[in-house]
This record gives sequence, C-alpha cells and structure tokens, in this order.
Amino acid sequence: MSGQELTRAGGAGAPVTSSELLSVVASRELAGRRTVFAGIGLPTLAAELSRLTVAPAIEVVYESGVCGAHPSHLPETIADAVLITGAEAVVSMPTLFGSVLQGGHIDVGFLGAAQIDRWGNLNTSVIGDWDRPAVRLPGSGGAVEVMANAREVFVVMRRHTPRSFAGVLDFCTTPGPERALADGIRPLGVGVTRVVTELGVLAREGVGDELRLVAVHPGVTAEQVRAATGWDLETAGAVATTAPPTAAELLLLRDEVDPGRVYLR
Amino acid sequence: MSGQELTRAGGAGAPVTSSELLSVVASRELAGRRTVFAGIGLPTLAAELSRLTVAPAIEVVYESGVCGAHPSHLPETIADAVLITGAEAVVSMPTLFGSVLQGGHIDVGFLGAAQIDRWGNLNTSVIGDWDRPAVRLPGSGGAVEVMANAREVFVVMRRHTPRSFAGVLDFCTTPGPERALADGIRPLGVGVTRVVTELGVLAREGVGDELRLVAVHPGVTAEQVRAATGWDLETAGAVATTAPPTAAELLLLRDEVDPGRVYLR
Amino acid sequence: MERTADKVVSLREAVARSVHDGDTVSLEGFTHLIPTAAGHEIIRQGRRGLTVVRMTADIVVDQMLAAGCVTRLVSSFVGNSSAGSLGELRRRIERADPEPLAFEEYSHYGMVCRYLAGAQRLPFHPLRSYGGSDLPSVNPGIRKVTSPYPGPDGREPEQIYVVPPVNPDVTIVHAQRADRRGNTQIWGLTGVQTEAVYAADRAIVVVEELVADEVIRSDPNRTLIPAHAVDAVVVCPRGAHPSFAQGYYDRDNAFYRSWSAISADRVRLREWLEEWVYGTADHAEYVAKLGEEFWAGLSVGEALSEPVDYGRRR
Amino acid sequence: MERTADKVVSLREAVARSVHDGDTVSLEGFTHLIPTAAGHEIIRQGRRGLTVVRMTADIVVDQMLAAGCVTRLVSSFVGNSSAGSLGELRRRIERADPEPLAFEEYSHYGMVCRYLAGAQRLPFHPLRSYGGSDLPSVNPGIRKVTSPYPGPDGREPEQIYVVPPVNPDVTIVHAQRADRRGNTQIWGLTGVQTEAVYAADRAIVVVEELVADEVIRSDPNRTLIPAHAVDAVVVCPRGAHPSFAQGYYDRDNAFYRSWSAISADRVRLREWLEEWVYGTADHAEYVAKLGEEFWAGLSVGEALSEPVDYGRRR
Repeated sequence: MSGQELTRAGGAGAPVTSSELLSVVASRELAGRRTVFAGIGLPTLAAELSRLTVAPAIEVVYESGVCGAHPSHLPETIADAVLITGAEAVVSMPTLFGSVLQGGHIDVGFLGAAQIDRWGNLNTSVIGDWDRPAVRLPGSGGAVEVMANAREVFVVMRRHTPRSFAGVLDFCTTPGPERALADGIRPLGVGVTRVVTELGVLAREGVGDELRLVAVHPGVTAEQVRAATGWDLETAGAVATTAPPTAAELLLLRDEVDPGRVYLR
Repeated sequence: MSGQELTRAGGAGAPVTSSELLSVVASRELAGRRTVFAGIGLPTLAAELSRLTVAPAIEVVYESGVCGAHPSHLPETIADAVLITGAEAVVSMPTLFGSVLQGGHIDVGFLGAAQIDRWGNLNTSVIGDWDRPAVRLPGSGGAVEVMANAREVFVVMRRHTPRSFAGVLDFCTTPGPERALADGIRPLGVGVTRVVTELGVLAREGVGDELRLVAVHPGVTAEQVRAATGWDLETAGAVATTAPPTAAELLLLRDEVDPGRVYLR
Repeated sequence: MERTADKVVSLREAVARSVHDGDTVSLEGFTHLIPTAAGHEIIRQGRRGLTVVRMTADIVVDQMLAAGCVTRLVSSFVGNSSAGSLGELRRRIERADPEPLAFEEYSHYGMVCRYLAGAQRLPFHPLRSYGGSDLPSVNPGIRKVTSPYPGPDGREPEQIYVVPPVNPDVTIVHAQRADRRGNTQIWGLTGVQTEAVYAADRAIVVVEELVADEVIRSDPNRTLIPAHAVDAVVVCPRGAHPSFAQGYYDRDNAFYRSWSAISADRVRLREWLEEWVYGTADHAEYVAKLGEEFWAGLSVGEALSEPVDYGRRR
Repeated sequence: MERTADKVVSLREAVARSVHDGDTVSLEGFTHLIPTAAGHEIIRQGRRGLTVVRMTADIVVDQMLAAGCVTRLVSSFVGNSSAGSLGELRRRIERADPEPLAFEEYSHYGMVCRYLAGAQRLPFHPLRSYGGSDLPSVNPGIRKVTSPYPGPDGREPEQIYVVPPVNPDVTIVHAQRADRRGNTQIWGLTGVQTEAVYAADRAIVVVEELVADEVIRSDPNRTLIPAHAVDAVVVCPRGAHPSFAQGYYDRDNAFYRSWSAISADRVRLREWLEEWVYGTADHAEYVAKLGEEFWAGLSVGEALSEPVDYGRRR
C-alpha cells in the first residue's frame, strides 16, 4: 500500500503519505507523556508534532546524550550538530544510559526492528543463524536498554509482512518483559504497548498480553492485517478505523516539523 | 621534643621546626614519583617541595577532584577555591575515586591516622568501642580507597606515642594488604611503605613486612623511638640519622612553598 | 517533573512541600556548594526523625543534629573539615546525649557508589574497598559478591565488596545557576551532585542566580543536572555560606575554625541557633545580618573561562 | 606518562609506537569526533590481527576490515549510521569473505559498562539489560550475578546481568583541543571517551588544535581527559572526517550516504582505499585532496559559550 492510496486530510492539500500517517498516529499516542527516547526519523517527527498538539511539555532525549534540544534545522542523525548547539543539556554515555534511561526517567521509548513477535520481542541482529547469518543487521545499539528501562515502548514499522511480524524470531536481540521474567530478571516497564505500521495499530496493555489489532488505517481491512502478520493475530473487540490526519496536524507536520521533507519521503 | 631542639640547617637561618623536618624528610621520599594523592598540610608541603627538588614532574591529585593545580595562594583545604582556578582538570567524585584512584593512577597516597599498627593498618574511626566510643573520630573519608588503590602509602604522624603506634588498633578503618588478603580481597598496592614521625622514619618494603625503624632524627635515639612505640619495634640493620634539611630545602620551603607559614607552625 | 513548567519557588515552600518528618534527605556538596541555607530552613520548619545522607557530615549536619531534626546519619566523614570537631555529633555518638544517633559509616567511595547505584537503579555497586576493614563488621550494608569471571592469570574468581543503593526521598544541592525549568550548571568542584539528584525521588536545586534560558543553552555541557531530574528551583544567593561558591564568594574559614568552640558548648550552640537560624526569618535575613563589610571580605575577583565554539549551521 | 613532558608527536609516530600487531585497539567517539585519521594511519602502516573495540562500528571500521587489519570486533552497533550498510563487514560476517571475523556482540550500555569496569579495575559491572535476550547465548562474556541484598518488598534477591571489563592495549580518541601535556577538552557529544581512555594501557589523543596551557586552565571542568591518562598528543585538523567536530566542521552526510554503494563492491572499496588512504602520505594530504571548496561546504558559523567565572582570590 502506498501513501497515495490514503484519503486526503479533511479534503485539503496533497494526499497523505504513509510516513505522514504513521507520524500523526504515533504523535497522538504521546498525549500526556513527558519524556521520550527517540531516534531520528518518524519517531522524532511524532515527538515534535506531539509537542505542538497533545503533549506540549514533552522532552525528547536522544541516544547521543542530548536533552532538551532546540535545533535550528531538522536533524539528520541522533548526533547532528544542530541538536547540540542550543540544547539544554548534553550528558555523557554513562549518565545517559545509567542515570537517565536505567534510572527510570523515560516514559516512552521508540524502537524499530527487522522482526517483532506477538509479545513485542524484537530482532535487530540477524536474519538466519547468528553464527553465519543470511543478513547481518546492525544489532542492539541501545534498544536492549530502552526496552528494559522505558516505562513503555512504541514501535514504528513501515513494512507489515509475515516475515517482519514473525511467529518465531530468527534471534531475540531485545526482549520484552515476559522473556526477562522467565530469565529471572525484573524489568522496569511493560515493554511494547503500541505498534504503528503501514496497515494499522497493534496494542498490548501489559505484561502477559499479546499484541492485538486495535485499529486499521482508512481503506485497510482487519483481514488484510491478519494476512500480513506471521502469527494468528487477534483483534481487541471492535477494530477501529484510524481517524485521518486533521488539516491542522498535517499543516504543522509539513510546515513546522519537516518543511524540507527530509523524513516525509 | 619540640622543633627548637633540632639542629640548625647548615648552620643558617632560624631553627628547624618539627613541621619543617617532617615536610623535608617526606619530600625526599617522593623522588621519581609522578602522581601523589595528598591532603592539605604537611603532605602538600612535602609534595610541593619535592616538585622544586627531587620530583619536578610530580602531580598532586586532591580528594576534591583537582588534578594539576596551580594555586595563586597556599590552599587552606583540599577544596580551596585557589586550587580550582587555573587548575589543569577538575573531575567529579565518581571519576576521581573510580577512574583515577581505583583505576590505578596514583603512585603515592598520603594518609594520617589516630592509630597505626605494625602492618600499617590505620584507625581514624573511634577510640574505644565503635558502638559507644570514648572519642568519635572523623572516619575514613577516602582513606580506605587510598590504601586499597595507591601503589604505596606514606603516613605522616606528628605525634609518636605508644597509644598512636598501637599494638592493637581500637578499630581498623583502613586495612593494609595483609588484612585485605586474609579477607579474600587482592589490593593493588603494597600499603604503607614510609611513616615519618616527630622522632624518625619507619619503613616497610612490601606485603608481609612489618614496619621497622630505619632512621632517627638528629638528637633522637633508637631506644627513645622503641619506647614511644606500642609494639616491639624492630630496626632495619643500622639505623641511620636523618640528614638535616639543607639550606636550599629550607629556603624553598620557607620562601616558596609556605611563605605565610600556614602549615609550618 | 514537567519540563516546561516554571519550577521556581521559595526555599520555605520547597522545604515545606518536599521534606517531611521521617524522610531520608540527602544534602550534597563536597566542601564546595554545601546547601547550608536549606539545612537552616529545615531547622526553622522543625522537621523531625530525618535520616540525613551526606558524604562529609560537617557544620550544617551538626546544626541539624543540635536542632533535633535527625535520628539517623549516613556518612563517610564526620568532622569539621580540617578545622576541628563537631560537638553535637560527638555528644550524640559518644554519650547518646541528649539522645542516640544511629550512624551508618562508609568510606567516601562507598558513599559515591551508593549514589551511583541509586541513580542507576542497580541492586548493588562493586568497589575495591573494605578488604580487611572493620567497617563491614559494624555496617551490615557492606557485603561481598563473587565475580562470575575467572580471576587474573586464571586464578579463582575474585571476591569484591559491594554497597547497596541509596534512594533519598529528597536530595538538596546548591549550585551556581539554573534556568526556571531546572537545567542546572555547576563549575569548580562538582562532587557527587548529579548522582545524588538522580538517585532521589524528589530534587531541590538551590542556586546563586537564576539565568535566562539562553545562558544555559549557550553551553549545554555545563548543565550537570538536566531539568527532567529537578522538581524545584530555589534562588538563594550566598546560600552555601560558610562554604563557598566558585566565582561568587570565598569560604568563611574563620567560621569553620570557630565552630569547634561553639559546638563544644551546648549552651553556646543553642544560642547560635537562636540568633542565626530561629532568629532569622529566612536566608536573606541571615545574609543581611552578616553585613556588607563581612561579605566584602569573602568577595572574589574575576577569572573568566575562555569561551568554546559550539558552531552554528549556516 | 610524565605530566610535564611534551607529549606532542606526529600521527605516524604515535601509531608506530603505540599500536602493534595483535593489539586490542579501542577507537571511540559516538558519531561525533570519530578518530578516522588514526584509523587510516593504522591502515597505512599495515597493522594485522587487531581486535577493534568500538561501540558504533561504522565507516572507519569497515575500512580497517577491508584493509585486512582486523580479526576480531567488539561492538554494539554495526551499521553505517542510519545511512545504510557496511559492505565489508557484512561479507566478513555473512560469508567469511575473504576471511572470518570474530564478533563479540553487546548492547550500547553493555559496552559502556565494559569501559567503566575497565577504567575502574572492577572484575565486572552490573546493568539492567539482557534479561531474556539471546545475546548471552552467543556471547559468553555476558553473565549473571545474584545480589547479596534482599529484593524489593522482601522478595528474594535479584539477579542481574554483568559484563566483564575491557582494557584495550591502546585507546585512540579525537578531541577539539589539548595542551602539550595532554590535558584534553571536549564539548558537544562527549560519549564514552573519558572511560575508554582510563581503561587503556596507552592512550593517544588526536586533536583539532593544540592550545596554550592558559586556555585549558581557564576552564578546568572542560578537561574531560587529564594529562596523567594520556601518552601521546597528535595535532590533526579535520581528523574526524566524515564525522564532525562540534564548532569546527560539520558532518559529511553525503559521504555517509555514498558508503553503502562503495563498500557493497569490493573493487570500488579497494579503489577508494588506494586513492584516499594508501594514496595519501598522511591526513594533511587527504585534507588537501578534498579541497578548499569541499571544506567550505562543511564549515560552520560561530556560537560561543557564555563564559563562567572561576573567581580569583584578591
């Protein structure tokens, strides 16, 4: 499904792209949150949009150590120089991972993955066997720490396929709380609570819950999502249809957050 | 014994005080050392004098986190503002104690104590029982860490009495390596190697050795030192007599290091 | 903990709101930037049953003890700097006079590691101290762990002592400057303030001056305590007296030297508290009472840092 | 390690003296201040059998792999930032082509804790990661310890994962400025450089500029690496390209984007090395070859920090 198939927002402007839809949907989920640990790309767009809409006090903490950035230009990486100049604080890696993240100061962590399973466990290490993989992926970075220590985790996945929404992960890089508890380790947060994809939104309320389909995007059916998922995806009662981006949301996203369309490709 | 009883240095100037003698003797022991962890008072005087004489490259690291101080005035505490302004580096407590000291970057640590025993174990906690002491002393500060992590430790004790040079410590705050090893812990350094007192110098070469008398100050006999020591103090072969401060040493100490006689009282 | 909220309150309000009877209160500042004014406000408000956590328990702790605020002390150095004794502390510990003081004794790095473990939510923090010391025999908090790795040169696994986390109900630190959100900048000796703040449930930052956002944001590396860790910002010039604030005023060494005699005599100590703490409505009155001539004697000349260039995308 | 010694040497001499075949070499700098010039000099000098330790194994690591310098990699992220793949690394790991690469996989904080343990001579460092992960099953370095304290709410003692120390034979970092003794100042993203240096037997600091002692000493809190931890100081402007140096030059994002295609083709990668590394005598030639117009494109405007006052006793 391409963005061009989506409905127009409030009947105005250019068609809504998939990137725009994902950013808007994720931004709404940030209502009331204070601290977000986010990488560059759609998570940053979502966080910045939420600051202008549902979460005015939100602070984005970057894995590079930047807290309270006020960038003059849209950053291209989590370490972009424009995030540092004019920021409120820049902390070292030991402080960022030790005191800020492991210390429990992050409400929502954003993660991506090559594979996710029904519990929200993530694989970013390999496709195939770890010893001689078909594809070597980048690995954890700080994802293991984000999952273990953020109060909850949002996952944004552009592609929704049976291979990426896997019945069995090729490798579990980043475990959710069920796996941690089975290993005798008590995590701080509840793991993945929201997964926003090109097709809809999956949700999971707490430890022991599976991801369930809660919403489909306009024009998508629940059956399409189930077919694109590698496990027997259950639905949470009535499946809602995502409210399309409002004209105000789109205007802010396009004119304020990413006017150069660096990530809204 | 008061300083006034000591011989004059090279026949010139005012009589040598006990503080001056202790500072000079300790400074000579720093020959060739690179990093010294020192508190304010005689250890600082000794380190500063050694920089002008036998150890030009010496760096004093202060418990407050200052490395490479260039004070405009003689500091009155280890945290004196004049140590910070113009210093080469000021580090946090975790870095100072973790990376600098425990990381093994200190050649010589200076310590004082209310009591020392024949192995160089130190008491700075209590006289009497810990639970209801006759005298509550300040405690460890960083002494436990200095002893465990500096390659060797020098102790400066103004008073040399059977109570302070104790057969049995009232409490062992700061253990030397023999006690650490008996407790199953391997220390980095060899513990106390030099004790400079008002009467002479005791020394100990390495793990398993007792402190022995190696030198008496001018006018003091070995028997006087043994009588002032709470254990059966052995001598290391022939006991030397401390060479009196040279005219050059005294001049530097009095005119360059402590012209205001803040510590040379 | 709202980042955009204006967190500036009076010291009276901050203490009233955040320090409760029975709380564990950390006051940090290693010789530099000791939060004395906050300690005095706790005395004025008559808090009771506090556990005070402070590496160097010095004059402000002796004053809080004398005012009856404290039942338990966690510390690694209980002395009046190098200037003498703490009279009230010694009476409490040596003679339980007027009442006992529970005392948890650590070394400095033991305290640092307790804050590190608290800030990082670790169940313990290892350190190469305490081997052979009597401290573990009087402090059951100091325990041992065996490493799961072979020792050096294939020897058997090492044992190492560990300390437990400390998580104060409230940490109070003094600093040079902050913005209204609580982004706090400290220079000179920085001690263990960052870790003590992160370890706490609530954090109060008392500052010499409130500055514009632009000042803080011109040098984000200087922000040792980010806003997300701060609950209240209090503006209280000269609030660290008799300790010092690098670049603002010097240490009052004469007062340190006088404290041994004041605190040795319980009547004199009581009179001192009556005059200088109970007898002043707030720290501004205490500062005014000391007088302009006094403060001129502690004033310092200027020694500005060379700026660094953070750069700006063209 | 002499504090007063002048430690300034050329990059060629520093690498010749401190990096030996078979060494464990840490190159740190988290996206910012990546010591690329040092990596290139290691390639020019033909080192073999290195274990490279680097949190974010990115372009410079791919280049060192392609040059045959590296047999073992210890890392927590093996990717070309967010810009794509590392072709040589993938060939080595996926197909042992042209030879296998031993790989120790950690997470970012696992690497940070390895450096912390190394810097502090701890036998292990605990962290709240890895519970339920497959990483411990492929990395025997990741182990568990049981806390000696009761768990929260009186539950049974917690288990926690630990990582072992890393003590590189040599750590190389890039920084903005240092004095001749090695007192090194870094601003902007400071990453894990201090810990990586303290963990190492030998440390090389490569800087954009050498400054007078007075500049360093005007702001001692900015000195993140004190002289006592440094063995060699190398002056090498623009030595972090294609990464950036805050306040000096910006990141070369175009080069990052181009690396996926260059490295995907072993012939192109070889040609790139021939032209830009083997074909340049040193980093000054590499900089000159890029040309003034190129560097103008990465130049940045000025954004100076507000000075702070350290004060001066009158």
